[in-house]
Amino acid sequence: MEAGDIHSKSAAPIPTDDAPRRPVPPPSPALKFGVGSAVVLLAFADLFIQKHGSFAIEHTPVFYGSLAFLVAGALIIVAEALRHLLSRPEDHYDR
Amino acid sequence: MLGLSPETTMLAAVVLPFIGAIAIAFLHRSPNLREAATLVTAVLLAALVWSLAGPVMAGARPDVALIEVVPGLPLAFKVEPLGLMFALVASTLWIVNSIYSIGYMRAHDEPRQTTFYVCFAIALGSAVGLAFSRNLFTLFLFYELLTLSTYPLVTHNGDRKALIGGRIYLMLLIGSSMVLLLPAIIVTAFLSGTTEFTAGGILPKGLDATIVGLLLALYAFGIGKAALMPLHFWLPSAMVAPTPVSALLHAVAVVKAGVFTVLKVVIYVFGVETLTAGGARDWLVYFASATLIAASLVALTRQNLKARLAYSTVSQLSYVVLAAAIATSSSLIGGGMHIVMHAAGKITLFFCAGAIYVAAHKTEIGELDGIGRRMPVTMAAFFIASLSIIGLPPFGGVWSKWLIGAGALDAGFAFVVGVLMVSSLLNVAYLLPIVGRAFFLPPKPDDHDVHGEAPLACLIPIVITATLCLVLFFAAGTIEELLRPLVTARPG
Amino acid sequence: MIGEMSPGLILVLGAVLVPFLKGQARAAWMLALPIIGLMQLLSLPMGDLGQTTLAGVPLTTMRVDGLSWLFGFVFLFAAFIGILYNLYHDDPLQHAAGLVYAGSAIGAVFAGDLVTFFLYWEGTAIASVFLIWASGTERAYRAGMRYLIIQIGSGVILLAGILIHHHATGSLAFTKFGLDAPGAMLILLAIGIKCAFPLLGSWLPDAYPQATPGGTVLLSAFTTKLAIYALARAFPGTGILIPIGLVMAVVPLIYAMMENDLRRTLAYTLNNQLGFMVVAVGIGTEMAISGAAAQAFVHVVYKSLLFMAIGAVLYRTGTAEASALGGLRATMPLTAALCIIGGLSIASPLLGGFVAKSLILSAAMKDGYFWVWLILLGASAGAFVATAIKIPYAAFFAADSGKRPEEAPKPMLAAMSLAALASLIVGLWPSLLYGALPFPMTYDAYTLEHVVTQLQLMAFATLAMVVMVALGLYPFERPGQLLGADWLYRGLGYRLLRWIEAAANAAWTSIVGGVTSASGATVAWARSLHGPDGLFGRTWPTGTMALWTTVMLGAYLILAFV
Amino acid sequence: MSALESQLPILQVIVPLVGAVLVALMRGGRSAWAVALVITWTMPVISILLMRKVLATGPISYHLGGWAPPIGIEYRVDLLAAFVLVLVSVVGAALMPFARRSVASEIDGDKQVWFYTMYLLCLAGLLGITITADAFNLFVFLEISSLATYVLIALGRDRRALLAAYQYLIMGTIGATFYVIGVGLLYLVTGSLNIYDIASRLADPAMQNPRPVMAALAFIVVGISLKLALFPLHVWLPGAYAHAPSFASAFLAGTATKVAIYVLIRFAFSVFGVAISFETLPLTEVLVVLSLAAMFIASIIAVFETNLKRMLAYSSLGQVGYITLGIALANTQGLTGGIVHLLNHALMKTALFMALGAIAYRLGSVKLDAIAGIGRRMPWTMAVFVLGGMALVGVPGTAGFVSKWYLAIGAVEKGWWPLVFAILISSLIAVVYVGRVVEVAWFREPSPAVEKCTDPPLSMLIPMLVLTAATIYFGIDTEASAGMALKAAETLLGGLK
Repeated sequence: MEAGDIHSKSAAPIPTDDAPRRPVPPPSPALKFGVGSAVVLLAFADLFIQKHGSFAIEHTPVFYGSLAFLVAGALIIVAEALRHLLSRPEDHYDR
Repeated sequence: MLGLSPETTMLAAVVLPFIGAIAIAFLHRSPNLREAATLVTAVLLAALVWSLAGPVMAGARPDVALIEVVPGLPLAFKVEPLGLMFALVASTLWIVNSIYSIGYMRAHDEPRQTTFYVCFAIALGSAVGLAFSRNLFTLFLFYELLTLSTYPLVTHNGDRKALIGGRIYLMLLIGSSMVLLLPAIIVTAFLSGTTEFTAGGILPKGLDATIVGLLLALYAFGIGKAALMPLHFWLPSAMVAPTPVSALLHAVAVVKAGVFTVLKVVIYVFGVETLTAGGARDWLVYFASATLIAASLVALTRQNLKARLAYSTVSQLSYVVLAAAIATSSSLIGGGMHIVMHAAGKITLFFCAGAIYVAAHKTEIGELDGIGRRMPVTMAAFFIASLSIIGLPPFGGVWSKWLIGAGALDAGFAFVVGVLMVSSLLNVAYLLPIVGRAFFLPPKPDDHDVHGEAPLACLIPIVITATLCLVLFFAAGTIEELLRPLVTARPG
Repeated sequence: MIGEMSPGLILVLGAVLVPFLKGQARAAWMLALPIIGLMQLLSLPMGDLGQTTLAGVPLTTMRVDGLSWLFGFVFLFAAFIGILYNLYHDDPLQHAAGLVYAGSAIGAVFAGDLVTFFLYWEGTAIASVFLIWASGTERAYRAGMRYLIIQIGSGVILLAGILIHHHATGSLAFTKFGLDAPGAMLILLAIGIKCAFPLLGSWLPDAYPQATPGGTVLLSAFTTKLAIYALARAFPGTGILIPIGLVMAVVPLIYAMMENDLRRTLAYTLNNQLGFMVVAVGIGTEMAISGAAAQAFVHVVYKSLLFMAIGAVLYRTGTAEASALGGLRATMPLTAALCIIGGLSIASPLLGGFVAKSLILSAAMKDGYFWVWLILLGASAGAFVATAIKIPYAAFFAADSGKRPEEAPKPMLAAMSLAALASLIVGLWPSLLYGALPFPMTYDAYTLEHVVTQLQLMAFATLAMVVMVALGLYPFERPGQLLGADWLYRGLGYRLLRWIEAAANAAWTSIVGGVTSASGATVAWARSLHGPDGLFGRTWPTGTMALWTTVMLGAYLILAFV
Repeated sequence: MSALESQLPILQVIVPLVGAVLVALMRGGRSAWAVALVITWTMPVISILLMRKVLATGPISYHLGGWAPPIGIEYRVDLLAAFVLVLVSVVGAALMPFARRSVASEIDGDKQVWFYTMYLLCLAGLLGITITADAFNLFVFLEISSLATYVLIALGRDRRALLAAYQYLIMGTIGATFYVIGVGLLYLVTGSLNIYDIASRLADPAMQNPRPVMAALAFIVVGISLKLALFPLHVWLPGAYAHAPSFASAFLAGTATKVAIYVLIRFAFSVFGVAISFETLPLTEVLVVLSLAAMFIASIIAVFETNLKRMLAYSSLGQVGYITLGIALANTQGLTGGIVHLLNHALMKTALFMALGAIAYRLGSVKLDAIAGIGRRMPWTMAVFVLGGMALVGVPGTAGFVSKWYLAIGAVEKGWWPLVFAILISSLIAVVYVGRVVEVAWFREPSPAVEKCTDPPLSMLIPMLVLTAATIYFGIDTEASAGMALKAAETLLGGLK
């Protein structure tokens, strides 16, 4: 393939927010189970390990896990919200 | 060389091109012999000038007065480092340019080639004479001769556009030199009783700063060849000339004669102390900076390749004027060095423009998409020269900018550093798109030209001068060493 | 071996031969260059080497110490895998540019003085733009131009800073500056541009996605890490860097999540990871600096790996947009696996990121930067989502795009495998890395506490993703251009420029018109007076002349007698 | 030899007078030309010998018929006079080779003898004006040269030549009359006609400001101003030069006005002295204004002129402005500039008119439109034109530059800075009118008539080239031109103050 072809866009119109999305498969049961058990296991393990950190908050049970869950969730929600605000058509600056 | 004394060598170097011009004129029936005469003259001239390099670097200052035209105004020659450097640049590049001219003129089957080569030789002789002038009068003589001898070259094409370009060229250059430069020289002669270039300057000490400033203005604008705005018009107008003319004369000999004169006047007529006392030159620092930026901005808007290069030249010339105005050790050396660095870079760019014209008959930047695939060597050279002009490593231009910037700080003009920065960016913005588009974008859909590189006689000079840009990066130390006496020699 | 020449110069000079070689010979030559460079590096003693003078400026072209050695080493490694990866194409220009680019970055790392550093710094700017332009599209050309201006802008600002520094101190040594050192602000600004500081880093997501697939791999490895090196060299312990780094660690993450183009997503997460390093430099303790270096080292490896994987996808499918990809694991399993390794490398035990990032967190904790620590911790969870999960998920899983491309070409696979291997080696034997740090240390990454908490972080972040997917809140990407700081120049600035241009043009036209009409009028006036029919030009009747003679006589007499 | 040497002053005048008679006896144009050639070529010999003698021993005083002044007529050759004598005789001689073909082509055979006769008479008159120290004798020579000039002009092919000659006749007569009135007044006051005698009598403090002296000065200055075509008394000149035969134009342009200027200098400095001329009568101010007017107005007219001879004529008026400006400055440098420009302008303008003569010889026209493309057909001729043009502009390396340098320095010494710019800006106008010709001659396509042209025969070409070479030479080695002028100026200002 020529390097020049890489960016050539198909003639199809650029999808917009209203265009139908391709169906996203739901998380597979195996994945759900795997993640679920890992979470439970690690939360449980958290209770038994000794923390050496100097910040008190670190000693809160399942601190790392909850922080990660909150951050990840918030990130996705904030991003989705902001995207509506900040997204412009791809040729925005070329017009 | 040939066991000649430096004095004889110097005079021979001044006279040789004129003899060459006569020889060329007489050989007009045989193009081969005529071109051979050009080349031989060029090579001999360069050999003569180069043979002066050793003695001058060792401290010799060959000095000959021929005849006293008016009491106190002798026709006299003297080689000092700055002049030697300018002569070296002009004479060396003339060899390369001659090869290129032969390729270009033949490929184009241009008319009036004899006139072309004759005028070229005279112009070079004038440049060398100017470089070796011992006083303002001699310099002025060759300055005017340079204008007059290049006029037929500008109007070479003979069409209406060439005529108008020629008119502007002549009126602006002769006009500025007659109405401003000559009075400046007269005033100088009147005030100091001499026009001899002397280390430390000849103007009487303790002159009022306003008068010094005004006199500087007469010089700065009177030396129209330095293309300080608003007297820069002639340069873009002169681009109607065939490309070899634009390359050597309007990128090297003529314009460099201008800025060389500015440097020379600053160093040897005003003297750094007189010039800087009371801020007499401050206005020129601002003015040159403004020209520098403005010309770059105009260059951005020019879609004709040679026009863009012309405005780029205007801008680059202001570097030297700026350096002269700043007038510190570093900046003066940097300004002198910039003459060399820009010469190598800009002549390459013009060579490339000419090669493109010869091979593809294209003059507009918009037509150059994809041309790098057909003319890789030419465009690679264009790229290298662009980098040198911008002031990027590993090419010569970086050092002169460094020195000018350092000098500006020494003189307390910190803003000049900002000007240099902005200018570099503007250079990038107007030069590198050409390279980027040439190499990486597909040709325009309506472009079905099939062509390769320009003839070898055009290509070889391009490669040589592009290589020179690289060599100069490493040779900057030698140039610095050559120019060092300009700022260390104190009036004895 | 080859005197005291910088390994970077070996690559730069070697690039000159590239256009003249073909096929296997070229491949061999190019691959040999970083190896020769590495041998050169290994053969050199520590200290200031390669001293010379150019244009009257004394230069130290080669300084080997802990910091430069580590960066030089990883750059050589990145150059090697980058070259290997790039063997999929046959464009000598791109190859040469890549070598010059990598070589310049390496040269800059070993620069012992500011001028040498500047020279190489500009070299990286110039060479790298070719990797963008090589895509050969109008968009890539424009992005490249913007990139170039900004990069060279950084260079000239650096130069200005150096000039001022030199003017004030007379020194050109490239060592630690305080912020109050003359010119230091400018130097910091220059580095900040290349380091993609907030508001200064728009070039990164703007340009990287426009480069060729292989070009981005090289781009991602050098420029920003060189900037981190420079920061670590010149501004360790500069407090202002901490907030700057924190913003970098957080804000780009949100953009990464929003972004549809996976290479751009990677560019944003790259920016986020740079934030960690900037914070570390800002903290400035031995441990923090070591952490920054270690993080840079590991980051070069795994970010290259990710860019390589997405590059392979782009190469095979022609797109890197999340909305157009998905389900590629079916036919590109190796790429998918390597991509996942790359993603996991950011945090997972056994892989590089695990052993490096914890140094920074520990350093923050050790000095009591609570909020810094907390934010970085959160940011690393976010980075895990945006990098380790989003990238592989969007490309290889998610909604099936129906695309069934071939597996990546062999050189790509080989390069990716090498990177993965490197990550694994560092992960397995962290002491190798720790021993090579600027302040060598023994640090035990594999405590139970660390492993568990880190795994917790990963697992809970994954859980959040799974929940979101299940709820249908993710993925949500759509093609589009996200407004960022580049709006300032691409939008506002551009319009301003157009307006100024129009105004200048109008002014110019009126000036030219005015001058033209004025001079026309002057000539007409002169002609009316002096032309053949004008007052002065026509032949006066004899009587008029006689009259004038009388007038003159009268005038003289009056003057004489009055 | 020494007997002959002591008679040189009279020979300078007598030889052309006798020559005129000899020529009149000739039958054909060719033999007339040959005799005239011999006569004119002896002129420079005499004048140069005189010059050498002046340089060696100081001013020569020659008493006509042995009668001592103030009763007898004195011929007196000082440096300035010698300078002008050389100028006139050299130009007159240099032109002669050019004359044969040019005159033959423009003047009918039987009138050629007449033409050469008049030419020699005119030459004799001009030399006589220069050499005589007797104010009335000067008037006689003035009339001789003027009358001869009217005829020379009237012999032009063009019918308008007659009209021009007639106009010149009237104006010239007015001028001569004014002059003679002035001399009469002087005689009444001083009782002498010998100008040096008059000068010494006027130097008496009692004589400083009597009204008749002032009136005499006014009459003489106006009369001479007419002869030298000072603005606004110049209008007779363009027509006269334009319609005269080419040879006559070249000769008159080079010499006639120069001699008139010489007379002005002589009276202003030697007779009345600086005190009367420039202090009692504000000659400086008047002359500066008129000179500037000439420099600009006449030069601009030249820009719009399409007949090249007229163009050069107007250019001459402008150049006369420079010379009178030098006189007006009345300081050493300025006066030197004026005097040296007498020579320099004579050389360049004669060469230029000869170039036009050559074009007229080949093409039959000197209209701007007609010469389109001629540069490639008559390269040498146009080269002469271009170099002459450059000298008019004052390009360094040409004689024109030297004159302007002195003038400018003179202006600076007087503290009149703006004048420097005026001098140089007016030179730029010359760039325009010369450049216009160059453009047409080189860049237009030649017409069929022009296609057939070639450079003129060597007999015409060589004189032009010689004068052009002299123009260049005196731009570089100025010992013989500006050096002399400087000494003359010093004498004029210092000797008789």
